[in-house]
Amino acid sequence: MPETKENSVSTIDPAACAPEWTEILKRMIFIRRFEEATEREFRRGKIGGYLHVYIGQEGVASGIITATRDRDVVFSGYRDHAHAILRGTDPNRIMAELFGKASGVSKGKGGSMHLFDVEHGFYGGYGIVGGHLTLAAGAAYALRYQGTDRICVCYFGDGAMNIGSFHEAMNMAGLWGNQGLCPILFVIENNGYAMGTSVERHSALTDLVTRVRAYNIPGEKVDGQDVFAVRGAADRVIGQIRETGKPYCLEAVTYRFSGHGAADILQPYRSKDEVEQHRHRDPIIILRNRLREICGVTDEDVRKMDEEANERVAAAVKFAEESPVPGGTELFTDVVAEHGPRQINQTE
Amino acid sequence: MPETKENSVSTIDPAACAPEWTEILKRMIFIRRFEEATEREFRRGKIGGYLHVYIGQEGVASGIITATRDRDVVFSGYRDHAHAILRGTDPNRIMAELFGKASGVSKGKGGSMHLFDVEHGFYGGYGIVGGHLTLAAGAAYALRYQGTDRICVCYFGDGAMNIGSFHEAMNMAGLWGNQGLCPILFVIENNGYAMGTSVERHSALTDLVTRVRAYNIPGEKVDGQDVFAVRGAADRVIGQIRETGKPYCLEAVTYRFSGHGAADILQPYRSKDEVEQHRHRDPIIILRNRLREICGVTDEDVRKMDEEANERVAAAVKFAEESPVPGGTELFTDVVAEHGPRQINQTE
Amino acid sequence: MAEKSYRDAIREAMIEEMDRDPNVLIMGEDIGVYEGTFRITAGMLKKYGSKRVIDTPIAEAGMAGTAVGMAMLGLRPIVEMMTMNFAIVAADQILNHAAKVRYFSGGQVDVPMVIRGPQGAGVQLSAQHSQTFEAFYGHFPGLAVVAPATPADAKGMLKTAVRGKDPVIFLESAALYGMKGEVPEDPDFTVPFGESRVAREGSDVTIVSYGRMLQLSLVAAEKLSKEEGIEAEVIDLRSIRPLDLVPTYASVARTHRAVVVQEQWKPFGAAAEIAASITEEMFDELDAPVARVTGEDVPMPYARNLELLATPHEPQIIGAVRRVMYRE
Amino acid sequence: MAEKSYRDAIREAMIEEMDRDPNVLIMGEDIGVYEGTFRITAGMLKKYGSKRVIDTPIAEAGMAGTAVGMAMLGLRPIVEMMTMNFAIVAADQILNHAAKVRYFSGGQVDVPMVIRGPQGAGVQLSAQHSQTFEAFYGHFPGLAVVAPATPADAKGMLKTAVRGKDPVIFLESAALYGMKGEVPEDPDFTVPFGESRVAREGSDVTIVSYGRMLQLSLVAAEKLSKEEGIEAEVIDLRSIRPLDLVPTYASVARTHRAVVVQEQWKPFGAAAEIAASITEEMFDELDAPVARVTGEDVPMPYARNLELLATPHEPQIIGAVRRVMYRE
Ligand SMILES: Cc1ncc(C[n+]2csc(CCOP(=O)(O)OP(=O)(O)O)c2C)c(N)n1
Ligand SMILES: Cc1ncc(C[n+]2csc(CCOP(=O)(O)OP(=O)(O)O)c2C)c(N)n1
Ligand SMILES: [Mg+2]
Ligand SMILES: [Mg+2]
Repeated sequence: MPETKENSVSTIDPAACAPEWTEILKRMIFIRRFEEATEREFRRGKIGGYLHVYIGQEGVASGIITATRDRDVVFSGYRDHAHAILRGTDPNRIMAELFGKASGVSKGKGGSMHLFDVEHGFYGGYGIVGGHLTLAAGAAYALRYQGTDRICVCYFGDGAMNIGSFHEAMNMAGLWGNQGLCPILFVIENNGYAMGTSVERHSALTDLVTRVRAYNIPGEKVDGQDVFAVRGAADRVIGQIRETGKPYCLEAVTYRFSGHGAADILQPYRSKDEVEQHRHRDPIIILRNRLREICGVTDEDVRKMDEEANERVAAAVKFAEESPVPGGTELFTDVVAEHGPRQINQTE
Repeated sequence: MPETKENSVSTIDPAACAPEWTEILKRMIFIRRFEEATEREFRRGKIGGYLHVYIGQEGVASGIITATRDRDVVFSGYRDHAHAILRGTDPNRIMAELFGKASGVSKGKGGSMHLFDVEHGFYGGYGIVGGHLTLAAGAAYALRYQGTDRICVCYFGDGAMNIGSFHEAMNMAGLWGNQGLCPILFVIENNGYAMGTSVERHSALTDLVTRVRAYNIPGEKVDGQDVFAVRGAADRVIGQIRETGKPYCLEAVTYRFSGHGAADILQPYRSKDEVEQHRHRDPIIILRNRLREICGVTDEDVRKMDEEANERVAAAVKFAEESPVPGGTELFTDVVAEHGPRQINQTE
Repeated sequence: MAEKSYRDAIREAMIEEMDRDPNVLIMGEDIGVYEGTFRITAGMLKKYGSKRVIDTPIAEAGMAGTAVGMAMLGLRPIVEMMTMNFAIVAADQILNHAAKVRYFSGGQVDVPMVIRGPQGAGVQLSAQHSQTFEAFYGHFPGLAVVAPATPADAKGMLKTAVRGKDPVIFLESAALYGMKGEVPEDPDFTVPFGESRVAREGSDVTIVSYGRMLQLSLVAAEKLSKEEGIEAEVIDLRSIRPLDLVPTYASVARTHRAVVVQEQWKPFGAAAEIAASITEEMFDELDAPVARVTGEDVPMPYARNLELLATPHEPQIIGAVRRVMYRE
Repeated sequence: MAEKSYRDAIREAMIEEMDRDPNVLIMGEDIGVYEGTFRITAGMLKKYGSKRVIDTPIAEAGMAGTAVGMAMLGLRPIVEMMTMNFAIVAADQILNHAAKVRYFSGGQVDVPMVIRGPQGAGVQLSAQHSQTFEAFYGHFPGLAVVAPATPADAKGMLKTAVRGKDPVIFLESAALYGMKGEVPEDPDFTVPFGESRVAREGSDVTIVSYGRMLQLSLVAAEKLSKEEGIEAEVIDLRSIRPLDLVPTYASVARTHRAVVVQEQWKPFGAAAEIAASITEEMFDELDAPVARVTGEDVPMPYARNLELLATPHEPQIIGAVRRVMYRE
């Protein structure tokens, strides 16, 4: 068994004014500005394909990924920019990926849905709903198999809970967890909708986190708009996962302020009013207010963070814009190892 | 909404000595003899492919299918002989199917795993574990869509609960059930093993019926070796399903006395002793004893049932043996409707 | 006749069939409240109600499998796959259940169901979202697989699919949704499966294709005619299974040269079957080996420039025509 | 060299690789306590423990998907599919994840995993349990697909698969498990992918095949030699992807005639690709169109007599050879 006790997670007291909270606010603001920029660049035609932004949900990834260690690993779906950013991926290279440039994290081959940064423990970035859950469970198994105390975090949406691979992944994680061999945190990013289908319309049982009890996996709901709550839960359960090798599930109740994807303009499935209501619970404003009230963070501090974020994002856009597109031969690399073999009888 | 109240299910009081109970004993004995004969004929090389018999589990199908109506529909997996027999399928034609004969229920094209008898509401007979669950949920939807009060019964094993299609079928059934549009009884035939893998080794949570709560489907466990208990539960819940259009799940705890399939000789996953223990709870003996004690059924009555069963089974074997094999042109029929079209550019 | 888009042709076929037969229903992800990602089903939930326009959870196996069960019990479900890529998740339900249950039941059930949705590359959706599936499904007996290239065929073939007795894989192309064309008004206008057609007459070379690539082939044929005086006959296969190559054979008997165009990867792609069949049947007539124009043998990359390199375009078709005419 | 069965060759390859590399593990349904439905893994649970010999629930997508994740993190999982038919349930995890994650991550991960198991018809398992999958997988870039026909290849290619960096679909044949053959003893004996071999020399006609059909082809070739004096060269492709047809081309350059043998349905089957490629490359050398010998285009029936009619046998191969030699 790996030694886990000695270097246990450094938790931060949600009530304390640790400098880390300011850092988290900074990152959340950065994510927001970054996502707004991607929407802009999509409209400008600089970004193609599907684009799913994280606006409104920042508290979820921020509260959890900041509680992980450098050597932990993270899997996400296609709404993955924030996860990569929080893992420490260079925003320039994320933006370049969205622009389809050679300097992108995935060499321009993946795009928005397939960000990857293995060096920072970010293992993607997947486009098939629920498809990555089994991968994450296997990764968690591998981490214990190798005798490490690394853990795996796997993000997915409320809608992903209805696909078969969710079920198979959960049961296998539960079984392996019974033997202490599956240190994984499953994070349901419950933003209330799978595209245009609300939770009550896609899940027979709407209390989502209770569904994972069917796999002997414990879980709890957390207010995803309150990053204090998220981080507090994350610190606690990640420590426990690391120690026991057993899976755990957090349902982060959140809301996306933007459309499902850049093409979701009409949003016939929800009213403007509903969105407005939820904007009152903007995770960035909630954190800012608390830091202002309790820890003396000033409006000026926040303005500065915003400014810095804008500058950093502008730099990323510039970097992306100025980067070259992938060379034509890149088409054929990375299909299999060592740039080959291609089909031997391929003509062209 | 269909009229359901007026012709509600005729229930039989498990405590009473209704003649139906003698009939059920007869059928269970018949199934036992039939299955023993199939094992014999398999060893004689008359039956090919996979052969999965129902020996030890007779109480489950018998208690439930006798509570259904003629126009109800039943889906099963590959361990399907008993289900067909109980629906009223001609045993001759079942045995002929196992022999691969033209007179078989599925014209000899399906074999043991694919019995079908649509006239008697038996919709198969499927070989992919869990694959038929979605079909059954769709069938149940169709029955309500058409405004009838027919219901669907879907059988599957404990092992089938871990495959993705189980999950998708259950959630969809739960959702449709929330609208009263999915009159289906899911029956877990929990015989303790998926082939050689015991429930604790394949399911993270071993209390199987609680797993369906994740889909807002109510359920209960029932002693599958006690056909009184099974039938009692079936009468109650089938009435309720018919009335509400909502799914329900019964976990029938049972045991298979034979190997998983005819090839499962060594059975390294369980001891002889364990099997012996369970033989003490033979569903046929349990029913016989109760009918003897309470209702005055004599040993002579039972001997006669046995004899009749043996004769009937022998006749089925004879019928199967004497039936002709399918004609060669049968190869090409039933691929698509109306015997064609075959690929137009097919040579020869 | 009326001018209609490919999208509206599909939509109208569904509406007319739902009006005609109460057993027809549609199901899919976000086809109701959301009105469909490509808006094919816009307004239909309001018109037919939630019993006949079923918004499903994200559960493609569940959608396909429940449709099989519905079909066995007499309904005629049309399953919309948001894109056909997601139907891979339902492969078992389609290939091992829908395609085979008629057979292994000895013909006791009909399975009148349609699985339809867009496929193909072109808008930077990258590797998991850009595939085409003709060869994938075409291999399996028990299925019908069609890929209409025009609004008229989209409408007429979807009607045939809905009215049939077998599972149909109905492969649309998102890139064609906006394309307009003449569509007959007759509500009983149907286009049978297994009948290919000559989309353009010509005597120098035969180009064989279907779906979006058929349109590309027609553009290439016009260019060839204008710029090089080569008159290509273009065959629209329409159905992949059953596959009708009789008009192709007749054409090759005159042109002695053939080019097959498909979007997807070359190895074990649809063009292999078509080329092999042409060769088997017309060997003595061929003056050159049948050429295949295909996408590159790589997962689809995201970057626009790479995606363009990965997919076939007119120049490749023209190049292949030159090759089989020994004009290089 | 030692005489070994195909079954033992596979088993030994796994054992030797597990002994050599602690990152190699095996997972599958009933491979541990039950000892494997074909007893390939008998005794391995005891030897390696439950962490390295994982009995899984019935969850093929889960098996394949977790294996991808393990492989991305540095393990080398071997997934046993009880039969390859069940891997259809895992199609998305294999085709859309295992095959593509290297590409869409821009080459950031290796995916060293093997999916192996028996396929094919012959013992009355009927429609859902009797399929072969060369064309199904061969179409997808990012995968390697192999179908060894001999014990030596089974061992050598499985070792190559385990030691590689990419997902490998390793197609076995239950009908070959008992077959014996010489297998080199060297624990580092491997057989590379993408190198076909001449299994029998001959100068009159080239028969191309792989897996179980290769053995059938050899039997047919002997018969042809004895009974008709026709000397067939028989090529064993071994790999489907990458596909090496160079020795086939060389052979056809001498024989001018080719027959391709596959077990599965003809339309869009593996033989189509092989025939089309041979024709493309060797058109001027061919004296007859490449013939395909395939199974009938129907779901596999249960009845013994029908199953025999549905699958290819020596007479069909001999008939095809006669046809391409114009000896009918
Ligand atoms: C298997 C599959 N089916 C359908 C889709 C299309 N699709 C993409 S995102 C999405 C909704 C997912 O909702 P949820 O899981 O709640 O995540 P969210 O987008 O809300 O973050 C759908 C249906 C897909 N990508 N994969
Ligand atoms: C998808 C799939 N995987 C594996 C198999 C092989 N298989 C056939 S039966 C079986 C065990 C099923 O166990 P359970 O569901 O408990 O039913 P039981 O046999 O006990 O009645 C397995 C693994 C299969 N038929 N389908
Ligand atoms: Mg959501
Ligand atoms: Mg069982």
